[in-house]
Amino acid sequence: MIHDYLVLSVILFCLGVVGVFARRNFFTVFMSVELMLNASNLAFIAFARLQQNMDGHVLALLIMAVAAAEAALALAVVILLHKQTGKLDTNVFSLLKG
Amino acid sequence: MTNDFMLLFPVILVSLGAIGLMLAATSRCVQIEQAAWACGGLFGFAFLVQLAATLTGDQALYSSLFNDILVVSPFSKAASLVILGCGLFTVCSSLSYFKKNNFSSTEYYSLLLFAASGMLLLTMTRELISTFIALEIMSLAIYILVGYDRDNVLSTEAVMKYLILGAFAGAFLTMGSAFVYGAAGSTKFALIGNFVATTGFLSNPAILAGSFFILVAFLFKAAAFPFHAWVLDVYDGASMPITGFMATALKTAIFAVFANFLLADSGLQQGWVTFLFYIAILSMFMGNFIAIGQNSLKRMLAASGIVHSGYLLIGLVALGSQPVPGSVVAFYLAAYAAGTLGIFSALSYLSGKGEQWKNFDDFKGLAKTKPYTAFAISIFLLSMAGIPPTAGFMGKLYIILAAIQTGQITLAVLGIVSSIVAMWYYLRLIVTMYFHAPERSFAEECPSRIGTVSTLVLVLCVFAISLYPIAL
Amino acid sequence: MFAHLLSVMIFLPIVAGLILLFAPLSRTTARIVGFGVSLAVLVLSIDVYAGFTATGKLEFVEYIPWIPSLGIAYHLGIDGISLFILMASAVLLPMVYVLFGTREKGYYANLLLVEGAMIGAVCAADLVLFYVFWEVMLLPVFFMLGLYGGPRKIPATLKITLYTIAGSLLMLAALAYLAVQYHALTGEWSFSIEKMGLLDLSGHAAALALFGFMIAFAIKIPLFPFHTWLPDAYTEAPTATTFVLSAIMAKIGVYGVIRVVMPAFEMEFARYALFFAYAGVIGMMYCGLTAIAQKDYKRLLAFSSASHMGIIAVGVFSMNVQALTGTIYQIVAHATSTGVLFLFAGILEERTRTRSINDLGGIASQAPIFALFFAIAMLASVGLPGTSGFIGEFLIILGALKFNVAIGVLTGLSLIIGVCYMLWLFQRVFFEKSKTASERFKDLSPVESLAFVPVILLILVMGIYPHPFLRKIEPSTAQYFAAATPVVAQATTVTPALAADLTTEKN
Amino acid sequence: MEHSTFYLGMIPLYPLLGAVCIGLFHVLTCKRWQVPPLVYGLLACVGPAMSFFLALRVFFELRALPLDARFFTYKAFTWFSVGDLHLDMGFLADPLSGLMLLFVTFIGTLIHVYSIGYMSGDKSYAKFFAYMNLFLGSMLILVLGDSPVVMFVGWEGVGLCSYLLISYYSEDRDNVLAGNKAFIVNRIGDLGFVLGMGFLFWAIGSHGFDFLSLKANAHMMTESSILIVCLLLFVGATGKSAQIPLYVWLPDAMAGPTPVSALIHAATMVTAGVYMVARFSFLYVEVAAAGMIVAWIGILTALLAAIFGMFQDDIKKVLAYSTVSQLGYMFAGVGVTAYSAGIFHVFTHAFFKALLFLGAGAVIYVLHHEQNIWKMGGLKKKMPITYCTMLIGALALAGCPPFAGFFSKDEILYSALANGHFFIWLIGVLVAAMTAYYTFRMIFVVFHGQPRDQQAYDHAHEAPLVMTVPLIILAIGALFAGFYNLPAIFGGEQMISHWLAPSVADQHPHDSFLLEFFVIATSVAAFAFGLWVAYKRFGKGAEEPVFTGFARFAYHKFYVDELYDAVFVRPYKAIGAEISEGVEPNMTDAPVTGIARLYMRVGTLVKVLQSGYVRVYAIYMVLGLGIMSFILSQSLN
Repeated sequence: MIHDYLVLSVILFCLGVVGVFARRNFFTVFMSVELMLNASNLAFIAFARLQQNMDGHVLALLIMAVAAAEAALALAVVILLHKQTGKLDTNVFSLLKG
Repeated sequence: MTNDFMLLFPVILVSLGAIGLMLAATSRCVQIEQAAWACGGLFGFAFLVQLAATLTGDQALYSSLFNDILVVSPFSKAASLVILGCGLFTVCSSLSYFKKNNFSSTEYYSLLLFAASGMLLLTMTRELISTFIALEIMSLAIYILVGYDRDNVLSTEAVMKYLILGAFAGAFLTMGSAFVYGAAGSTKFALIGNFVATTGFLSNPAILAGSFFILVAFLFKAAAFPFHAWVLDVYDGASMPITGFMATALKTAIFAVFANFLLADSGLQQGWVTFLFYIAILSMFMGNFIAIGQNSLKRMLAASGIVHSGYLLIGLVALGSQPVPGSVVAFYLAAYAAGTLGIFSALSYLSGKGEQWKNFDDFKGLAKTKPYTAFAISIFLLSMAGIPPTAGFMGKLYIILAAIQTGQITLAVLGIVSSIVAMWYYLRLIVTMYFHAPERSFAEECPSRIGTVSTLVLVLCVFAISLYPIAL
Repeated sequence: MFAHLLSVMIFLPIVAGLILLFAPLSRTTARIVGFGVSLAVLVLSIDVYAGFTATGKLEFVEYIPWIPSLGIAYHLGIDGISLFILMASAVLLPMVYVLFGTREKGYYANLLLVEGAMIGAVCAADLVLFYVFWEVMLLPVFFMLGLYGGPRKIPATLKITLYTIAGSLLMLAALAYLAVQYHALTGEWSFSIEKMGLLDLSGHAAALALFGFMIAFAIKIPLFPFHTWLPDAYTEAPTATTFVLSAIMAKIGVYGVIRVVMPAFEMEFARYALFFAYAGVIGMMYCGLTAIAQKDYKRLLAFSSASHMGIIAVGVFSMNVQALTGTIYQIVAHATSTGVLFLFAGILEERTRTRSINDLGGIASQAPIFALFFAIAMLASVGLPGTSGFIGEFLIILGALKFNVAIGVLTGLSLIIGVCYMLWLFQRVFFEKSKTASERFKDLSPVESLAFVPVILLILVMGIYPHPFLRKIEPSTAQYFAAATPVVAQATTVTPALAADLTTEKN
Repeated sequence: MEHSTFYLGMIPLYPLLGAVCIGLFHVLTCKRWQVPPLVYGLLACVGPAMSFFLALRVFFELRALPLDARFFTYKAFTWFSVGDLHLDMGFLADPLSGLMLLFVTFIGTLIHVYSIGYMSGDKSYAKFFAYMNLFLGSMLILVLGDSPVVMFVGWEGVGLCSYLLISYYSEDRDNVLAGNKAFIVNRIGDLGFVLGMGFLFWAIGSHGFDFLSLKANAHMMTESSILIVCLLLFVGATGKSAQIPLYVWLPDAMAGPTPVSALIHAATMVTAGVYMVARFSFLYVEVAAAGMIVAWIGILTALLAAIFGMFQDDIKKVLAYSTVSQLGYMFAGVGVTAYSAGIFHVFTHAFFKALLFLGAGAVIYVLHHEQNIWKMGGLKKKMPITYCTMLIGALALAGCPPFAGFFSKDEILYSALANGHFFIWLIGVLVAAMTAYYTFRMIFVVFHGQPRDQQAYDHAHEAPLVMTVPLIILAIGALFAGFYNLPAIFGGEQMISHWLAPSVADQHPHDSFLLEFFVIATSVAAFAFGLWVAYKRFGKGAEEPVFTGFARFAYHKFYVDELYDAVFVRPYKAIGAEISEGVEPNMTDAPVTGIARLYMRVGTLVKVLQSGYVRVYAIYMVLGLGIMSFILSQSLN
């Protein structure tokens, strides 16, 4: 029972990971990161159930909050990027290298 | 409970200050300068308080507060001292930096304070939830600070990269802590430690994977080898003072929590020691090789930061042998912080408008026109290179001693070899500054008094730390 | 005589040097200050010399705990071995200020710094302190070489600096190893050089540590094949730097071997001694042969210096009291002969604006006094009896012969090799018809001559009446062979073999 | 001894002080005003004269001592003392050193006097006399030294002075090269000396390293070790005394001023080797083999040099080779353990060879530095005194009875034969004939016949008094020195042999009248034969011959110099050049530079990894993760 949740969360996590380096659009990349966070949320909840205590739930909530904050920041960055170059393709932003 | 607050006083001070400044920023009447001074003053005050606590405070090795969520240990005290000091000098260098670049505002300083409070928390956390929160408080503030120059494409790019990868790593942290929590049933390091001690480390895949993921997250923040790639670009994009702040305070905080995490139970530390071993070696050498090729000072320093993470990892590997756990790491962090901050505070007023001068060749013949600055920079470089009688040397000596004492002779020797390799790019700048004819008159920089003063103070620190090494 | 004499001798020049660096002063003032300070050091050193009673123990000891938790201390003291290097630096350095008057302020400041650092390295009785001074010693050289050096100075600077630091970092690892071993042995932390004598290390790790030390010292000495930084550095460096490097700094490498390596690694040292001795001999011949082919007299002298250092090294590794005493003596002799030759080379360069031997000639007739002094220093460096060079070289050959006949004979070859290139140099520069470059060569001014007279006298006195000097050295060196340490064991395993086939004495 | 021996130390000190005084005086005055040369000349003569008188005193004090304890020493101070090596700066006066002392100081003084005349008009006059005094001082240290090491001090000192004086006319490269050659070749010998001392010390030196205690402890040493030591020391001797294979420097050494050739390269320094062997006689008598080697090397050198001497056309070269040849005799003498005979020959040789050189010097002087005998001729009318004195010298050298050379040479030959070394004797006789031949070849060509260079002849005149007087005195010596050791057969009582007996370990053959008579007869015959041939060919003046075949080969000295040059000098230089051009940069230094270069290369390569694409960075992380977890899984099972 629990294991299915875990398997699911792991799958989600892996999807997120693949998304991060497979996709080039900033939005998509960031959504993949969010996906990973949610995967860990799922895991927390599942484990909380397993362990019969509330810490997991607490953490899940906190993670959501943090994710929201990060999202806000990310959007700000998106706006900046778009303002400056009009593009969101991460490959465009490789001025800093070498 | 009161005692707890007493011990937490610096953190509280800093975070309240942050909020206060943030509120103050809304009103027009507060000048940026005033904010800066306030911020600096706050850091200074907190520093003194912390110092007093360290010197006079109870010598109990661990005094845990909020039923074991946070712990104040000599190590954490030392680390927070370093962090507060970094904050102070960052403010100073920011002051001189913003004489040339005008994108500062009151929030800038409050964000500094936020980041600092996150770091301070991070040094004390003994529990996964609070670790995560502290980490994020710190990171979010830093993200913003990195991208603070909104009109600058580079800094935007930097923050973009940092944000993605940081969040990526953060996700690993959460996943890892999820697994660990799932296995051990608690998020407190101590209990996890007990669990590992009882059930064993390798037996439980959840613990294994979880601690593994957490490790990855830490290594990312510490910019250790396979997870180092972001550091050059981010440092390069961020503004000088922030780069300095990240290079020192952030690294301190991360290694503090890292050490706590590993200290909590020897089981984990033993389990990961082989990995840390290889990662340390790889970080040192890759860092060096990256640094050789760099022409930009900032990138060189970033790369050398990777190398120093390598050394600190040696310190973590040799954690067991230290009289006071983590003392070596803390000392090395202090030494490294002094040197790095010094260079960045010098660069803050040398790099000119929009950081137009940050390559090696831009500093040809600096010694002719600005002998004292050149001298100071040389001292900092020598400290980072670990030449006596600077602080860096003592740090290196301690690390080597600890490594050998734990029987990690290979590690010690490789560390030495890598520092030999590192000599070149530190000396390179000195050679450029002293032995080449000046190509431009460094007239346009007016070294703000505060900048020079802070640099000078840091020079003194470099020597003071080595000559009177606080017996941690 | 007052307390903390050594500390004063160390920090007076360093502080003065730093002040000079930062204070805006004219070069003449700097020169005068430098001269004054170095004279003061000289006076103090004479005080030390007078007060030194050769007991073989450390004297003038100062002990201030520095890092108690690790047993690191500010611990000074000198014995017969360090005394003479101390004296050499104290006596020789004042000359430089007299001879080279037209240099920058930083030049003199760095000279003061390096003097202090070298004295510190020699007086240090604590490994960490020794290391600190050892490294600090290099920095002024780095700056002098890079700032005031010849045309190809920067590559030379980087080479010597990186090379030397590489060595000393290895030493750092090695001394950390020593400390840890000591901690494991006694349970207390200490870096005191004396206490390291209690260790008798053996095994692979010890061998590694030994080589860590040896590489550091070999680079400094320099011992073949670690000498390749030397020709460039010596040639490009301003004269005073070359002088400091060859006359004193190289000796501190030897000193390190005697003081740190021999007592701590008795077993391993004895095992590898022969190997190192061969390195010394080969270096002696290699550099000696190379010298003959040089077109640049400074380069020639550089190689000759390296060649003589080879002999000194042999003396260290021959492991008997004659050789070791001879080594210390030769150290001073070499400082007063080869070092001084570098000063002459500097004068030559200043006045003829050339470093090529082929451009010179017939100086003997132009400048008799210069030629005379040069000749005396040269004869000392080829070890002619009646000069300081002979005593040391003779003792070393004697000792080497006892240690190993082959080594002894090869060491003896230095008698011939040295003479070949030196005479060649002397012929080309001082004899024959004078060339355009040397036609109007100005002889030493009275002041300059006066500056050289003490050294020249020292060369002769040390050659004719060495006993008082040796009497101060011998107790310290004899100590190494007093107890039945493996070194002695090793040494004595050789001796009977030799003695047996020499004498029919049955006892 | 109750009487003070302090003056023993003064003997070498006087000339040394003289040298220092002259040097300082010169250095201080040369800049300001011109000092008349005579001042230096006289100043220089003081030191040697004083030493000579002290030497006389030594001689008489020794005479006064009983035969068995006929020595006394003076220890100036402890020279150095390390471990069980203890050395005093001490001087030993015994019959051997006493005798050497006498004639070294005597001839030295004379030659100083002579030099006043010869060197007049030379620009760096003071330097010359300073060197001469320095030389004499070192020579006296050599003679008086009471331990091998002190002896070595003088040994090298005289080497140095010979170098300085050979390259005295330093404008000319050849002279300087000759000087270098002398110094380096001597150094090769000295290496032998030093190593010899080394072995000697480790054998018995710990019981005291002065000659007396060495002599006392010599019995402890094994045959083999004695042989080693003897041979090594003899290497030193061959260097100093120009024996095979190290004789090559002496002919070139004639580049120096003639008084130098007379004093250093004929009378005193070159005989130091013989003296040293005699000093160590207590070792050489222990092993016959050592003596044999010495003897054979000596006699062969004598032969070789005689052959060369027959074909030289430079008057000083003729004398130089005759010196080498005579030195060969001396070694033959000491080799066959007739030490007193050897020293006796040293003694007589000093007189007549100094005489010959000074005579030649006079000739050269009046002919304005013309040395080629084929440009001279018929000079006997012009300079009768020089002629007579040189004739005496020649007769002495050629071994014509009753001149000095005859007795000493005869003594050597006799003891060679008597000690059963037939072939050494035979070669000796042969060499005697050759000696007579080339000596008189020289005499005839230079003084008889018609002048070959008329114009030079016309300007020729008798040498000044200051030069001729020493000639005369020496001539007297050359005449009568031989009688000091008149063998029994002539009713003499071999004063010198008996005099030396306490300090050298002679092995006297039982005197047999018949044998001795035979030896004398043969050597006289040899002399007569050589003289006759020389007269036949050159007696009535002859033109410069053109050499062919063997003669040509000998004229070029068997091309030995060229051989050495090809075998030793050139390869040495070549190796040096090779190392500095090839090995140093390409092998020794290669690792260092190579590492540096590699390191830069890596630096540039690694830059590529920093591609700047954030995705790539993420991939690094994941890759690292993957690898680590792979390792982890490996470690798990």
